[in-house]
Amino acid sequence: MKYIEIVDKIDTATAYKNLSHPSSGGICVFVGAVRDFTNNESVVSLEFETYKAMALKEMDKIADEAVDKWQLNKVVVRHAVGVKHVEEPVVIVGASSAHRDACFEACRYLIDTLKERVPIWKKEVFSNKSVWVSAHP
Amino acid sequence: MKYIEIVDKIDTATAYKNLSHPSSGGICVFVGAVRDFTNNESVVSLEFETYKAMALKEMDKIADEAVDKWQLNKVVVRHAVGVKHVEEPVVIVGASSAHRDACFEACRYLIDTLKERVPIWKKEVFSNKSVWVSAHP
Amino acid sequence: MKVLLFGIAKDIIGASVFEVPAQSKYPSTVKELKDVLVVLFPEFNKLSSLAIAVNSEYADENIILRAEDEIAIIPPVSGG
Amino acid sequence: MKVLLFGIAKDIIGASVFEVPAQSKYPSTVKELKDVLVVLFPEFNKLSSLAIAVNSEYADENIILRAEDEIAIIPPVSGG
Repeated sequence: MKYIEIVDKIDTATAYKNLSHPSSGGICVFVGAVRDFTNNESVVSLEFETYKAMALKEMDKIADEAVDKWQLNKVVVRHAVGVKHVEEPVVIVGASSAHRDACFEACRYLIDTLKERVPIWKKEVFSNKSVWVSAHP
Repeated sequence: MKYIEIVDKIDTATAYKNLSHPSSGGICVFVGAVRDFTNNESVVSLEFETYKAMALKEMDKIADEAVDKWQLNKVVVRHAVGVKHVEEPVVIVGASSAHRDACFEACRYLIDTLKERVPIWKKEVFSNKSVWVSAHP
Repeated sequence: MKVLLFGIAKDIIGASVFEVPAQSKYPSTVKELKDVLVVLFPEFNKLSSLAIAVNSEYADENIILRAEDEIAIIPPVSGG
Repeated sequence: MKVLLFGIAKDIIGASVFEVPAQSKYPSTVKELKDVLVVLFPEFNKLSSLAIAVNSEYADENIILRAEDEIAIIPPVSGG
């Protein structure tokens, strides 16, 4: 079972419910959240935008890749869009498998690959400027 | 901040609240749960008992080791005792850090080391027998 | 030909959709579209990467563009 | 001398506390306590490991046991 979503707000409490499964002895969840400082500059907010149809398609492919490779029972890939402030969750990924090796590796794969491929763009807003993250070398 | 506990029931929803921190961009959580089958035998329940004073001390040491090594902002090590049925969570560990490498590695360290050192004992109950896990070579 | 814009591509072009000027030759491949973009908006040359999506999939440079395709510029992604 | 028992150690001895028999010489170190245990209950020899905790810390074999210590048998752990 796959849970692939772009949402306005991440509800961290539902992820465990999504991932619980009678054959899963291990569930690994990663949450990415807004940090207060980037390179010693105080962050006001992050703004996320997405090409939704394509983002969902890429997230779904990544989830399928992880399910195949690590024999997952369940998987969650959920990303927020809009304006997010310090300490708010922006992404949650999770994997549920018989043993813990598989869910740890799969969870790491989900977030690493999401960051490489999924068309979501993050603007860091500081008090005196804003920057599209990773846009320039 | 450390959350070190032996509890009757794991509440998976509170772990994220425990781990959320303004300087944490990454939070990694592992949940261990009761699987329906062990070596193709249907599991009725798991029974956990502990030497509580010592278990809390060892869990606290493991948490300190992880905080020092990976510069964690927050850490959770929480284990349940008593009778647990299929799909119920039995342990939750989590780490909260600036970047994701640290929280993934720390989370893995927490569960691996807990399994090696913390005085908690698990009895697997099948329909026709029960076994103390790992007791014999 | 309409091209969807996101993130810094929207800022560079100053709109959320880019219409290839009617008087110019329409780009027939992803490669030709990229060439048009960097000529009209040299800022695209400064990005870490520049990808094109055709019908919401990453598209190689040799992919042929057709009138009914949904085309988008994908500047460097930064989700998570 | 009282020794706390957990897990399979409780099953092997058939109680949750083991009282070293008053007539026997009291073990003065962790090593001597282990020797007493495996002589009285050879089942302990079959375990994957056998540790002793003194005052709720793992104790090396050369640790001296004192009357006021809290002593426990730690059979192979299996949390998680």
